[in-house]
Amino acid sequence: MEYVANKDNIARRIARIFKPGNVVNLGIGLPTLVGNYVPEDVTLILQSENGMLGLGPAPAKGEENRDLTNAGGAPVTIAPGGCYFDSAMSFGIIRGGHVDYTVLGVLEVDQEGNLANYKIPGKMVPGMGGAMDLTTGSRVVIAATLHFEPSGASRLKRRCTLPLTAVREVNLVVTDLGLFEVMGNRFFLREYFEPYTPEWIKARTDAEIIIPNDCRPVVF
Amino acid sequence: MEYVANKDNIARRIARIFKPGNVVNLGIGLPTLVGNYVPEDVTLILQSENGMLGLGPAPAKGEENRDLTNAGGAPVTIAPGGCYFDSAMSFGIIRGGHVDYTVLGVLEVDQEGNLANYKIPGKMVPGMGGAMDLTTGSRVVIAATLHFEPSGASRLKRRCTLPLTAVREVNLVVTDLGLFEVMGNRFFLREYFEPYTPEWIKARTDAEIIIPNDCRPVVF
Amino acid sequence: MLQKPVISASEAAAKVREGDALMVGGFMACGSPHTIIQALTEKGTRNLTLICNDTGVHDLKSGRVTGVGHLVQKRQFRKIIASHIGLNQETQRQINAGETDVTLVPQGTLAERVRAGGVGLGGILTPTGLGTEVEEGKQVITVGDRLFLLELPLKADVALIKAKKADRAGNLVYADTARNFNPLMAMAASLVVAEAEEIVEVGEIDPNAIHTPGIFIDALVQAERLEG
Amino acid sequence: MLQKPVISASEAAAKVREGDALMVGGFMACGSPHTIIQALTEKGTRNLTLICNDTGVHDLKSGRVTGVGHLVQKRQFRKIIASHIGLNQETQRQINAGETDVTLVPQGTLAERVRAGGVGLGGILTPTGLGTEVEEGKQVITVGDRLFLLELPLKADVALIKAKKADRAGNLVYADTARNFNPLMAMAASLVVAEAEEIVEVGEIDPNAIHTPGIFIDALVQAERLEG
Repeated sequence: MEYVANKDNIARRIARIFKPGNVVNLGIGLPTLVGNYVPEDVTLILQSENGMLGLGPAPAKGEENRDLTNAGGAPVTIAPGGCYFDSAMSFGIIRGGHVDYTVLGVLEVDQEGNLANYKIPGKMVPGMGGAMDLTTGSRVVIAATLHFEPSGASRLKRRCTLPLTAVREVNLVVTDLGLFEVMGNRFFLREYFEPYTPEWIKARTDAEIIIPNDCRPVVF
Repeated sequence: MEYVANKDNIARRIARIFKPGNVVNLGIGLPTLVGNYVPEDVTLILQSENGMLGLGPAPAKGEENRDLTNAGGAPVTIAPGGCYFDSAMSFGIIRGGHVDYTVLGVLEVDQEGNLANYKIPGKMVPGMGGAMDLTTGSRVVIAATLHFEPSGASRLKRRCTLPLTAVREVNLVVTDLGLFEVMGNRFFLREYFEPYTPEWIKARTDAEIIIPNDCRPVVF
Repeated sequence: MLQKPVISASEAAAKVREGDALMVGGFMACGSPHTIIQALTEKGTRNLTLICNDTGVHDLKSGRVTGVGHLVQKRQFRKIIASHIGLNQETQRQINAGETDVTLVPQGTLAERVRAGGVGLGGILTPTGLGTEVEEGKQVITVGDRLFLLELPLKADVALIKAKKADRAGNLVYADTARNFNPLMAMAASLVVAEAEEIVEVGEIDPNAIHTPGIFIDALVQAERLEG
Repeated sequence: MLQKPVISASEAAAKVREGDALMVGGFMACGSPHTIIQALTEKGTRNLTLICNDTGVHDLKSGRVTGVGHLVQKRQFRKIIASHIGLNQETQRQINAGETDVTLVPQGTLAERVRAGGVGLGGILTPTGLGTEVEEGKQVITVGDRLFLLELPLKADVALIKAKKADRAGNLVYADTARNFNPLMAMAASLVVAEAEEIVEVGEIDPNAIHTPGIFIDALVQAERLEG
């Protein structure tokens, strides 16, 4: 069996976690893809930490509003019922527990629920932006990541080696191999993407993985 | 010489302290009178701690707006250029040092700059409302008070006996006898209302009073 | 955007349970949710803890009562956290009679404590109250050469607030000085019911003019009683 | 209500002095005062400390620079306090070369620290950053059974901010996500200059729609450069 990276599977699976009306923050990069797969009957309220609720899709070419961007600085639109606010309110919403889900990319995530995604010492120091507040404040934190680093090492670690973004805040990790829940300092493999098998995944993952009896394949 | 209480003299003298554009909070009661005596060429920005800048005069009978009151709950108006905000912003303005002057009534004020105005234990517990923040946060705190209690005791004390509203925050005390500056744990009598004399005032005041060489009568 | 239910004032009152911590917006009854207050007064739910700027007016001579003063009059509170009770003689009487436990909090500190509860801060440092009775029992924190009181967040089970206008998504706009504590309390309670004078369709309020985002609001009530 | 002076961008830039702590509004250059930034870049004032959400974009390959990135490029900062510098490769280069001292602050903490500076709090307690490098050198405060970091206020000598509309009294309205840090920085600096796309007479803005009260603003600049 050969591993083929598949970001879309990650986004598709995460997109089915939400319920109508959930307030969700999708990080820049892979997490942004999630928006493409949310079922039509599930209306989410997307929060953008630069100061809005009701983040809408990108505008048509020529329709860009220079005052309306997402947290990456790219032009977006506002959905009906959305609103704008300042950065203190934005992070009040986040830190105050008013965001149901945050989905963000990681460099590493470990079985204690720690994650690292803002710094590779001596190499890359982009800064944490809103990631520390989002992981600390959101009710459910979902790490979205390809299962393997380019080197082939798994991003699911026993212990993160990079500087941490947050301690014990990750609830779910969705990779292109499966959906993992963090519980009691272990990863529980709840669902796996076929053709991979739980045993195959476990054998290639650095962290401790529990395979519960009801572990099942992802069905879209 | 007989003492005759005179609230208007207090208000008139305080009204001449301000410069155009000063942000001023006038407490309920005696301090509200100050507004009546501000010279026409001095436009103040009055802050009301229930959530506005640009507090205007009371509306004409029948023109009251139930959504627009001062901190005492009485109908008021808004001056051109004024605006509304919530209580966190209102006290952010106050605590953050953005109010130039606060004028408030006192039960007692002492030569260390302490004041008491919110509680008589066992008798009256109205609560401090915004007074503690106003005295702590405003750049200049002016205590406006009749010089004597109904009993005849002076309200200017060596040490307050009632529970304090704030510690060492009073800068000026204006009574119907004179204008006192608090400096170095003493009251400096800067101006006095004729026909009273500095010596007469000093003799009848509980606190230590310094009479500087340039002490002069109030001239309107 | 999901629409928020529009419920009756008595349905709103029924959401407040015995023993709840209850935030009520308004400043001397300006900007208080009078329609829901009336329903809650009629329902008579007891043992509540009130968090409110003040307890309105209650003049024992004239019998005039305003705002949450109606709930005080029916002795629905066992505890009151407020900045000012000076115009409510009944609250004063209940304190003196030992019937109700009243904690007085400086107004700016009350605002920041409610905000802190809403925005997930563990507390805030303020110079207000240093050296006064307000300091009692609190941590004093030194920063550089200055001292501050550590004031802790306030949260509630239910907040009852009042807006001028709401859209069906729960976005709120307040009017004039009727704003006061309402937007802060909207963030700080598990369940938030907003009474609004006007309830409009989603999209009818300029997103730049919204004072409180709809995500904080659980239900709306059409205001019927605008004073009292 | 006194009117605030309307000054030129170069007059605004001249108010920033060597060594000043400078707050600049904007988020990835959205909502930044581009007209004043250009003037300050031309003036070249150095040894500044920047407090800003980020340092905009600087792509060393394409040469594309946005927002305060222009000031970074001219090495006008000796210190930068920001939450994110990931899209400014020149900032990254200056860090690696030891040319500029960069302190990274979580974005929500940065917002609260600027707010605390403006509203006179001695600090705030946040759970954000606990157990991470952000904790280093900070007081950890225990409240009940929870730990929090004590984060201290930030103030500046000058804040340069950007509004959609201003009235002559300095009252400001922001547009959309261009609001971000602007209203917070308006409160936290000794001198505040607001660049506005439109400057109208006093009374032309609804007092309920004003985002920043005019008392915080010392001078206005007519915006001429809306991007960059």
